[in-house]
Amino acid sequence: MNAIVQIPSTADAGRRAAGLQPAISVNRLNKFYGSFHALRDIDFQVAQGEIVVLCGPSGSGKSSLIRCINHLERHDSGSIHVNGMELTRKASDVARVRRQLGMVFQSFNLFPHMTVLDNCTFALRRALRMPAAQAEALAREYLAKVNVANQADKYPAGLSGGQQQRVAIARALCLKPSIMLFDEPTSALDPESVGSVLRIMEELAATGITMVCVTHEMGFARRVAHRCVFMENGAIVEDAHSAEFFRNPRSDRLKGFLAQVL
Amino acid sequence: MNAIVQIPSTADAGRRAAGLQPAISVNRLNKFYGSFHALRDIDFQVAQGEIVVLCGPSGSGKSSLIRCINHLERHDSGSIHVNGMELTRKASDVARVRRQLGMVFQSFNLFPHMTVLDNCTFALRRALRMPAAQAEALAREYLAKVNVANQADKYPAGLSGGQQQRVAIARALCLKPSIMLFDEPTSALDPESVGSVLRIMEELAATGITMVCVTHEMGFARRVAHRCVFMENGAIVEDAHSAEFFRNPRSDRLKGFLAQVL
Amino acid sequence: MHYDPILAWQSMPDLLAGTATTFAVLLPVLVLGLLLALPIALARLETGPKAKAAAGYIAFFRGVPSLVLLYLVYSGLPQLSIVRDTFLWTFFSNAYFCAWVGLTLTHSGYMAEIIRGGLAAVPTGVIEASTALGLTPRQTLFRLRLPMAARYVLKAYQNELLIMVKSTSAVSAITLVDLTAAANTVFDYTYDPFTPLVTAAAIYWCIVNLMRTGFTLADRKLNRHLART
Amino acid sequence: EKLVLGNEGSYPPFSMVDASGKLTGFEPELAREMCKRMNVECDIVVMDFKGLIPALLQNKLDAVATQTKPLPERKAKVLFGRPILFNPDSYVVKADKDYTFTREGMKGVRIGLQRGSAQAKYIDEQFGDAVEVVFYDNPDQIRLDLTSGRLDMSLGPKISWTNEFLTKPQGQGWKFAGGDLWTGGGEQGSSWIARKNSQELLDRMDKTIDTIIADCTFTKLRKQFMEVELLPEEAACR
Amino acid sequence: MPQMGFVEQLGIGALMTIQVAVLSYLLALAIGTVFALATLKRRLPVDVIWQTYASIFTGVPSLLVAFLFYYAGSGMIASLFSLVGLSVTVDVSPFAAAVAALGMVYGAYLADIIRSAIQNVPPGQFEAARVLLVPRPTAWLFVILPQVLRLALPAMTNMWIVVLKDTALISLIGLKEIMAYAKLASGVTKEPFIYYMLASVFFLGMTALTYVVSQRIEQWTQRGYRPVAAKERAHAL
Ligand SMILES: Nc1ncnc2c1ncn2[C@@H]1O[C@H](COP(=O)(O)OP(=O)(O)OP(=O)(O)O)[C@@H](O)[C@H]1O
Ligand SMILES: Nc1ncnc2c1ncn2[C@@H]1O[C@H](COP(=O)(O)OP(=O)(O)OP(=O)(O)O)[C@@H](O)[C@H]1O
Ligand SMILES: [Mg+2]
Ligand SMILES: [Mg+2]
Repeated sequence: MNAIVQIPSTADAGRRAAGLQPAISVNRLNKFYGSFHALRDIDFQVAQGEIVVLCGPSGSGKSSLIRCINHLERHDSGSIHVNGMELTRKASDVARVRRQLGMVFQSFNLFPHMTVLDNCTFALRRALRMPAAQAEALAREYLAKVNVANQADKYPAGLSGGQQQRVAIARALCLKPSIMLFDEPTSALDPESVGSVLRIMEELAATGITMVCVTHEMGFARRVAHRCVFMENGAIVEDAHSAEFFRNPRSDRLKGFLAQVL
Repeated sequence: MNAIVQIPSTADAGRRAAGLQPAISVNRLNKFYGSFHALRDIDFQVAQGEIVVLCGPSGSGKSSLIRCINHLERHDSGSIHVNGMELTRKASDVARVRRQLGMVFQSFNLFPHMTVLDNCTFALRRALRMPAAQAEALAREYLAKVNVANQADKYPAGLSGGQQQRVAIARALCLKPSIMLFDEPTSALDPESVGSVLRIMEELAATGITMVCVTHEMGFARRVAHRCVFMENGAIVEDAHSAEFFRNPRSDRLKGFLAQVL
Repeated sequence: MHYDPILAWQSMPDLLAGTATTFAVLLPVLVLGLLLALPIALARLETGPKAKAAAGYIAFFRGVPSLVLLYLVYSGLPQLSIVRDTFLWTFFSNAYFCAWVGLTLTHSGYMAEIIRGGLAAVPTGVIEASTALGLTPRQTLFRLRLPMAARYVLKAYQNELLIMVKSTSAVSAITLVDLTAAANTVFDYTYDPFTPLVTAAAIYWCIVNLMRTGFTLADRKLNRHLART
Repeated sequence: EKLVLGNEGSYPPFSMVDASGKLTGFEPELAREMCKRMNVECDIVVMDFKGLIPALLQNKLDAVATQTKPLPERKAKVLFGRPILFNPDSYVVKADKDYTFTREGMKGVRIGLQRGSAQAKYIDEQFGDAVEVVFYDNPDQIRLDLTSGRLDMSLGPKISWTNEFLTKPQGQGWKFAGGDLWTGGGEQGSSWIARKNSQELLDRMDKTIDTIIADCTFTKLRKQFMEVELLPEEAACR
Repeated sequence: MPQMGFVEQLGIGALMTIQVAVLSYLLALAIGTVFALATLKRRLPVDVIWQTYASIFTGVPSLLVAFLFYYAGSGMIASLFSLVGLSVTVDVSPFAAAVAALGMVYGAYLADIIRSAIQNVPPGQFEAARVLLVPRPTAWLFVILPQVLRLALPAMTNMWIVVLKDTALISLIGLKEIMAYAKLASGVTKEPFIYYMLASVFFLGMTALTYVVSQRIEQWTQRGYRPVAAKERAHAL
């Protein structure tokens, strides 16, 4: 089921081989919350089609990084490029970059007052101004892909957590992003639902889409990710091929962390 | 760290060796929510000092069973005995049985408007009418046991999830119950906090207290539990020594379940 | 003291005319108040001078009795020559117009606070999801935040509306004969306080309970997603 | 013996509350004099005019010491004592306007009246819907609206309109018109009132007031508050 | 210029307004709490009583309720007592009628507010108190009430301001509150605006005071709740 990836990534994320444009390129990124320094000089590249897992202790800045990339938080210095386009504060730039990105949140964040189908067609119709019928067809297609086609007319509250998260994934996929960002997509789920969401993510990975995923599911990281990145205190501490990452953790902190979560 | 247990349990929970009174004895218990049959003819015994882990898919009735035992839900037929006392609907019986039981919830349920110390002394002072100074000393002792002594004057919202759950455990222990019930105590926690709570539970197990614990932490079950019980659709499907439970799952459903969560 | 059905029947045309006046005052006020409240609520959610100004507006118009506000608009403003001697007078000479202005100000003060509460209750995560899906802030506001806020504040809005229906009777102070005033007129002529007031109370009761039913239906429709299965 | 009397409290100079909070004006003073002579303890309760008769009927008051016109529907409910004053009504119109007070002449005129008053009833009977009537809770508002231009005219008691409007700066340019009118069934005097079952009390009050008028105390009291004579009997005290 | 004498009277009226408002509000709180607790679980007889009560008292203007109590109250009380065979004559004072009317009307509104606040206290809080053997009254008082207060306070504060302002409507039953004095003073002095403005200043002052006090109470009820981090206003218009 695992995809054959086109571009093998190099562990040395700073300088990537030329030729193909990186999907995401973050350079010397800094982010402050008030006076709190949440991201420190982050350099982070993701190649086209690459699957990257971000991990690290709570409060290390994983969410902040993901959220900066699609401008849910503003960064204070450094630059972010997505598919070659720079992310500035200009509304038009933000919109252009966001068109490339799909985002899945830990707490699903489905719109509670809309049916599953409306959740999916909402952005298609409002942001892309797609005709209702076409939007619906597209939404149903993606709902079927994540195995919740039969729930299309229910409200989110009527679904299990795993089903809700799969709807959230379908909702993001409808917009055909070239890159998907996941922020702990399974950590609000019960143990059995986790499996169903991870399976969908694996299938998705196999389609060659670019993925950045914050998760503590180390099994998933091992099986699916090309690269794993370990963050602590707002900085990237290790960035390695996933096999290498688990086999040979260099820093003591990562060793300790892996001991805890494995 | 693991305790030497006085009474080895037998896998055949229905007929326990005579002599010592069982801590919990549930017989032919049935529970309905409206017309929904949530617990079906449950027979379930826990010996004094025994550590039992309850597991099973979501909705299988694990919480319902735990909640019937301390009368947070009324059972519809069958009987429940705790340390030999029958649990009826009489308020005095309910109170007597609850005196034996400590309960720890998935979502901690700390009182948000009281400090950690007040959370622990509240029941001592209001329910047991213990003098303030004595209650405080006792509370501090138990807070120290769960390694949160230095947080005593903070409010729950200022603590991490793991710390909150340990406070909840201390709060329950203050009342010196002879049996502790845990309902998924770690599933609302981040991966690193899980460790700290499981460690406290292991230490607690080593003191010889009786424990019934709903959890999907199979590592914990393997290391600490004497017996594991698997429920599905409101019925107990397997009930075995924990070594046996993991090595030789008899039913297909348990095999499938273990494959998912391990 | 007893209820006089004949008097009640005879005074019915007057009371119904009063009811019509009540609605003629009320309906524009509800619409205008809502429209005015929205930008104030949004300003209140920001920080800085705009929020302060909005807070001041809300505090002032919620605090001043609407009776005083009506007097001020109806009898106070004509003392100013820019009102008295310009085209404005064509509006302010009309008691209905004054009633609309006065009550709209009061109503918008309350509504701004209600709307603010509703908007603040929309989970940030949902707003972020909409943002991440590429909706503009304006689309997010009108398509998502307001519809969700409306669901949260339905009960508060119902209360405000019911209180508003009844406090419309303050307009009798500026010569409009609303339902309460009509009942009072009958009372003035007959010295029977009981019959006309109970009849008026019955009409109010019908109006209010129609509204309550309407709200129950709206609640059922809007909050379908909360229905337990 | 104790009597509870009702009084309007906001109809200067007949009845008002002064800056020290004391109820004063011609009627309260007259009532106090009456009580003194009747040798009873009196409690004068201030209440909205339209609350007075209902309160009287509900036994909350023993009598009402506020001038009340003997309209037929009032006479059906309460007893009227001897007249306290004769206060004809008259139209108040712009000084430069002349109206003929017929249905045709009054067509489209905006007239301000007190809600529930005898004048309101009179206008309704005389002109029906030919005129546009605007109702007010108190006469001060009518005066404000006359000057602001919302109204063409009003109809009201001459004494108070003279005192409160025509002799004041804002009343410049306004005049009485249409002569003296006795609205409210044509009866001329306004009286104090009591419940139907209090004939005996009312008789005692009337007798006492007769003595007050006879020894000119009435006129003395009246002069503290206004110039115009209220009763023909006052001629004897000039 | 306002005359000091009339200003003093306004002050007396203001005191009356505050008395009526405070007593009415306390009565409304009591009624609201009783109904909120009684209707927490849906039970048919209680539900019927509550629905009838709510529909009447939210359906009829408080002024009319006050009127009815004032004029027909004695009769109603007498007939209530005659049911149990007692003959009682009670004279309903304007004050009692006003307090009863406002209390019963706003009790209906407060019941809704309080009930939904109780329902929004996480059920786990009740359960935690139960398993800790805390007696029910103690749990309500020390665990639930502070949390209910936190949730209901804004709406309760609103209702207080509404009650305060509604006292002005009942001068018609002879209750001399501040607006009645403003009316009297402007009737005598022919300077309406000054006294109505003063009355408004009183109401604005009370609203401001309410704000300050409610902020205090809010701080108290918010203890332990982390201040919500002021997120970037990316979503505002
Ligand atoms: N809006 C905010 N205002 C202030 N501080 C914030 C804000 N959001 C996050 N932080 C702080 O920034 C740090 C990094 O937070 P972030 O959410 O990125 O961590 P994380 O790695 O995603 O942690 P977790 O695993 O708990 O989600 C934390 O210390 C957090 O307290
Ligand atoms: N109060 C209730 N009313 C109606 N149905 C209920 C109620 N509580 C639980 N149920 C139903 O009873 C069944 C058993 O629920 P229970 O909470 O005991 O399951 P569980 O094994 O604890 O599941 P989980 O792992 O999700 O906590 C579920 O189908 C649930 O929907
Ligand atoms: Mg995070
Ligand atoms: Mg459960």
